[in-house]
Amino acid sequence: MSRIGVFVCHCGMNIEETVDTRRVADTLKLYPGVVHAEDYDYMCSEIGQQKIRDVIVEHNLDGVVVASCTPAMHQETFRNAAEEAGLNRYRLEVANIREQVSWVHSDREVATQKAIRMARAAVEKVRGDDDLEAIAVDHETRCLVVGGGISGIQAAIDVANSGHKVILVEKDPSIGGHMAQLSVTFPTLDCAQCILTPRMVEASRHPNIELLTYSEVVKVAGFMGNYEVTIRKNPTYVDADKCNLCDKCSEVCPVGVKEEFNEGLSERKAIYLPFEQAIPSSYVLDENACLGVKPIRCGLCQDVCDVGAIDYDMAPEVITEKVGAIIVATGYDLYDPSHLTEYGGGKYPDVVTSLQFERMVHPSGPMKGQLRRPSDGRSVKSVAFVHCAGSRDPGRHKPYCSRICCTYTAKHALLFKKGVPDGVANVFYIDIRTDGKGYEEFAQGIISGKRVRYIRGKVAKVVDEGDHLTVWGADTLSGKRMEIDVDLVVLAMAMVPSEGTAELAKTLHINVDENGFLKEAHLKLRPVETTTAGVFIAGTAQGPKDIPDSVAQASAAAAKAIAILSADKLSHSPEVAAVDEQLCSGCGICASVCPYDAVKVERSGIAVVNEILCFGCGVCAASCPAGAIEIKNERHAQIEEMIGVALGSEK
Amino acid sequence: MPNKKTLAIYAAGGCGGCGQSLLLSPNLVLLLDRVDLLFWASSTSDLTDEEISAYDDRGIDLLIYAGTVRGNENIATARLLRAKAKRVVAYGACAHLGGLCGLANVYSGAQLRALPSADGEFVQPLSSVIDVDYILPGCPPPQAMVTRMMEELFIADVMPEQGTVFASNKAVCAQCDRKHVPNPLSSVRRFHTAPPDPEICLIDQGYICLGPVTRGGCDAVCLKSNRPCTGCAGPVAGVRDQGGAILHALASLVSFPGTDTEKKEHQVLDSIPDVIGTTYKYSAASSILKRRVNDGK
Amino acid sequence: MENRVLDLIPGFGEVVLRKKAGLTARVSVSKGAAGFSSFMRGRLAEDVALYVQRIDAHCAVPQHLAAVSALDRCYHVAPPKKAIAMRRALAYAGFYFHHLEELFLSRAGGSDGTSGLISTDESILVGDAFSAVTLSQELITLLGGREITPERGIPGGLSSGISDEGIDQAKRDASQLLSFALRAEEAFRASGAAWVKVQDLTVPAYSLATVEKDSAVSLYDGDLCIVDERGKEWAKGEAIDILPKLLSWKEDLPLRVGPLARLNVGKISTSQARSLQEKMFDTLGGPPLHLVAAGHWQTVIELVQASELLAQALSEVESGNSGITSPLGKPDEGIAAIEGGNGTTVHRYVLDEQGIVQEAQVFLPRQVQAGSINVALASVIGSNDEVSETTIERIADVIRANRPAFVPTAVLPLRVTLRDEVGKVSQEWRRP
Amino acid sequence: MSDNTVFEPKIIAFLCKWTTYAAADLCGVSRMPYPSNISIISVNCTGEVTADMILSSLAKGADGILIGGCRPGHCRYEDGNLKGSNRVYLLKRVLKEFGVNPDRIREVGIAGAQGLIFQQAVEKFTADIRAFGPCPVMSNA
Repeated sequence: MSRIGVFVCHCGMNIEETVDTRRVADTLKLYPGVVHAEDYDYMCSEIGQQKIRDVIVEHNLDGVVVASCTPAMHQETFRNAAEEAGLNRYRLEVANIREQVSWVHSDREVATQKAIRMARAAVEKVRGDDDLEAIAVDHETRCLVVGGGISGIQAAIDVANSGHKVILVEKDPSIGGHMAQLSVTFPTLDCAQCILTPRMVEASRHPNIELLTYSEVVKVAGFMGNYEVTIRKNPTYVDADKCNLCDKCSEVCPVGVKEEFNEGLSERKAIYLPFEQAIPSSYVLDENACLGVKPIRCGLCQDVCDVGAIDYDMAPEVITEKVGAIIVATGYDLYDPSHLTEYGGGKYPDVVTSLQFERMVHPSGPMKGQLRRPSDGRSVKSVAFVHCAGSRDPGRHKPYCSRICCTYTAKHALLFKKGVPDGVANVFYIDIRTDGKGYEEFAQGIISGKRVRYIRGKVAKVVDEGDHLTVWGADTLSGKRMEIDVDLVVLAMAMVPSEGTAELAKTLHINVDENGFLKEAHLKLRPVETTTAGVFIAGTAQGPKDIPDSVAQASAAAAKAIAILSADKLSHSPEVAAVDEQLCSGCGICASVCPYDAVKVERSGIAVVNEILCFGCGVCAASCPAGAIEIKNERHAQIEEMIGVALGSEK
Repeated sequence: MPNKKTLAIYAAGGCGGCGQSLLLSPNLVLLLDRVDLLFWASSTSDLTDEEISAYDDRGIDLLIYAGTVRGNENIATARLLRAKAKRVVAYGACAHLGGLCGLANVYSGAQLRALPSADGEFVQPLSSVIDVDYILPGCPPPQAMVTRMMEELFIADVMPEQGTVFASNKAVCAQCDRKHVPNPLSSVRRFHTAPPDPEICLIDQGYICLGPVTRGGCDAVCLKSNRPCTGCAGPVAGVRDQGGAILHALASLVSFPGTDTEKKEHQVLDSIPDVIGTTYKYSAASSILKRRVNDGK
Repeated sequence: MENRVLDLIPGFGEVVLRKKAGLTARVSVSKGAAGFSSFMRGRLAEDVALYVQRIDAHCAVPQHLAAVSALDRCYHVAPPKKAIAMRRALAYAGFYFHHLEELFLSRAGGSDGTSGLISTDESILVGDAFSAVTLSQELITLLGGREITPERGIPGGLSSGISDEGIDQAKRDASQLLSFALRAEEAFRASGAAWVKVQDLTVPAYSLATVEKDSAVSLYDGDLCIVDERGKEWAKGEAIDILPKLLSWKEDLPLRVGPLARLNVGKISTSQARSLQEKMFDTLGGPPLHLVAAGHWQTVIELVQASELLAQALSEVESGNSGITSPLGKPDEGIAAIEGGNGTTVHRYVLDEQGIVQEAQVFLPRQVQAGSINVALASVIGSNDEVSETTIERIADVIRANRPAFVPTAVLPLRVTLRDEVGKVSQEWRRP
Repeated sequence: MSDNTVFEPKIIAFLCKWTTYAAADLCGVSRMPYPSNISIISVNCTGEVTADMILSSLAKGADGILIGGCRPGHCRYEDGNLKGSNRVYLLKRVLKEFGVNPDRIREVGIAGAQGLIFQQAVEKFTADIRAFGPCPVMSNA
């Protein structure tokens, strides 16, 4: 007969307000197998936990039920307490009577009855629990970083500096990400390349970092500490060591396409250098743009390359690497401007995105810093900057605020005035959100300087009149409707997850939130972790943020990864599948349904579980026609008992 | 020899197969001279309740009950026999699971004019009417199991513990020597279209076989004549609902690569014909749902 | 075609209660009750044989073979010669086993009140009888894949073949069965024959049996032949043509099937059995012969006939799993008949295109059952004065036990009327 | 059934602890009430729910069974949710043959962040089951 202790938590008033916890405890006291039951204000407090420890020792308990908040909150806390008192931590179950009872049912009698049923169900589960020991697991000591923007680079460097090997995988031909495109960065107006390039070089030269650019993660198998990652390295058709950046190949190349680095404002050849500071610094042949390498249709670039760096026979290469932890820092893209039809986004050539404006003002940009209208090339005398282009618009576009646009738009206005002192800069804004360190002072400096007209109001429409654009807006402070003619309109576009984030999340078995950004394990307490142990996230892939936050998250993720990589042994949850040899007939159905190949039928004709590979999902248990394989402490008999009690059939 | 154990064999409305499986047993002759056979009767009126009640309570050391339990008459006789017997064996699929006749519990109303209403009308396993001490599964019970029952009940000096099932706890697959060719169930094939490859597991070839969910101990005799196991020995120890268990296993094997494959997978699932007749052939009456109800739709 | 099995047996259900001043009780099962057809609707073609042989396992082999033959016709397919040879051998082994049970072992339920004619007092035979039972079942297993209820029959042929060692074993068993049959016939002639001669129960009737092309009696399949009480052929032809005549039987005399019917319908084709039969005719006269007890002598003779036919069939059986099925056509209706120990059994099935059963009829014109049903009814009705609900249920049980085709029927709607000798209804019970 | 005349259905819910169970918690955190007829049992994956569990829930008095897992393609364990829904699909055929209304089992795909959708799903399902009336399976247990 089991000796179970039940503790019913008030959670201050959160539970007590609709659940009579005293009555729950008193009722449970009479339940078969329960030798002790009490209610208390805060079970998660030190006093509450001490009650658990004391009762375990005093009554020699072999099981504990805590009826309190969701297990996701404090199951570990209570299990730690129980373990300290000598009870096996897996013999403690939590009954969720807060989030799933007191907070959602107002009738006190109904809530109390339901809490009793839920507590009884937890007792039935505990009754069937066995002692389980965590499984010690060896693990790999290398780390995979996906995404070579500033977050990926920072994370890679931190992990490498801790002595662990890193594989940095970047989809584009060069690392650097969107930061490489920026002109100067707020609030210090440091030139983006000046602060980014050293980090890129450090990453490329770091003995512990293996750089895989122009590559993608295709498949990830395994679990924390023992991931097997399949990576596809796309061919650049240029040998980076030989290429001396002489640019002859690019000159002769007959094909021109829109240059991604300049956000389509300029053209590049099929064979091109991504940008001056590209790492690896080598030309790349874009297979899709090229007239054809297999079979060779042109071949001019190879002819002129006097160092023989161009090799059309390069083939895609698929490699698998074993790593212990994974950091995902795949960054952001801008929301597609063509969604903003009212502004003529993507249609009017002189309505540009914030990143395009960065390239336009950049000294080595497509216009060498001389602002000209993309349509007719006339120099820009007047600009309208539009805040929240696609952001804070739950009805039609993105509901969230992209955080950095207010500050960078102030910077854009400043740069415009520096380039065109007598130019007219209008900024249409709803609010000024400058939440970073030094951001408010930076923006107010520009706003109060009166050289930039800040107009509080959302732009209604932009019309392309050919030689100029007319911006229809309103000044909500003066209440006046406004129509302003400008040469250029800059949209501060919303930030969205970079292309391919959803597929990668699926490959890594991590979730994305309703806006497609990678979903953190806990919004407040575990921002860089995911629900998949061993997979961490950092930077704008997790949500819009500025460079300082991205770098901070990168280092945080690196620290989490290092904790795994440097542990001598990892512990794997013991709540895995187990086979009853008396029942198993070796039919092999469990082996064929297991998504992790964690169970095999041995020659002996019995199925054997490789506990290290098993995630405890239970698919095998529900497929086994003989009920011979079950998840420890989640056996069918336990769940059947819970069903009966949860339905209120008297025990 | 202490006075002999008394044995009685009662065949309720079965098909006679169980009786033959007893007759066939090589140690039947051996059995007959070790026991005092009180009667070997059937429900067709040559053994009246009065005659049964003449025996003193628990006077029959061992009673073998074969055949279905349907109708208040069967129930009354079963209860009477229980009172008279020390130990009762549920012999054969009808007594153990309700057998083929149990499928009559699941007729759709339209098929049978008068849907059985009164409780007694439904076929029930013997164990839901009286306490059963031992079970000899099978339809009819294969000789391997009959022999084991006779050895454990009559030849061994100590009676087996109550609840013993004279079959393996493991599924038929443990005794079936067909090879496995792992592939997902991409289409359900019928036996009469093309006889399967006798060397390879039937499920791996897309045929429906209840081997994995059914108790072994029959040396997979049907598999050895290239026919599927139809589940006559009832579910293995770890399973409560035989049909549900095999359907769950088969559903888990249906998977197509790629995305939104639901329609293709449902087509495969729909192509499992006569789902009750195939997976609850003998155990409809002892399934969790037991019988057809009228749920207003 | 509804299942009008009962109506084939004239006089079924007519019970004369002499004790109760000439009251007669007439029991009939109303039309909708055909349990078997509604039980089978929706089942799979390849499962039909499995269901049918488990509804009356006493004649499991003939039911199994009748089902697959009828299904062959549903699929418009003729199984390959190799499969037919094995089916034929299986039929004879099944026939032999059935007669063993009739003659030697008290069959649960006592078929026609004479169970175990050569009962265990003929000591020389009792040990051999049991080993003959085992041998015949071993043959059924070797040929049919499983004891008691064979497995191998599928539409179009067989699911698996027999090995060479299997054939040799079968031949050895068959020769032992033949020698046992001869000794059993000799023992019967020594004591049983005298008992038969003194019996006076003679029931003139028409006779139905299956015949080969040369109109010798077949113990497997063939045309159906009906002769009148004088032994003159009344009808002969394919099962599909004869079945309507059976179902609309209007002759004044009843129709008999089984051993007594077979001896009236045709000669025995095998030498030893034929000469033993001629000895019987010398003693009893005939054919035709309507002495009911003669059926038992014929049964013993048929043990010999079956053994001889079995040896012939085994000589044509080939080993191996290949070439034992023919490709199937598109299924619809199929009718076939097989001669079982107790008489001809006719199966009719209608399948849809997917091979799902739409209609199923099993005609068991087993005249031999009428006697036991009437005996059982008399004991049920006669034993207590008024007829109560339990009596109705006892009647249903009696019918179900003796008319196994109704076993799956969950409910057996019955009408029982008690008439006085003038024919006026004195009591009636009805159960929906 | 409680004594008053209004039929209060009993509903068992098998919720995948990674998604729908988390959505239920979020429902609580946001104080979004829903009918109390539902009793929630956490499972690692809807692919863990067996036929015995579903059928015995009906036999133990459940009038409705809600199975909450991930949407296709989002299962933490590859395709546990798809296996689960294939099984339920087949089990519904069994229920129909046994005369039980197959709509008494309902599958929902709810992500961890969709508390509102969970609330609406529970309200709708409870109302539908109330309309179906008590499940007759229990009476022949």
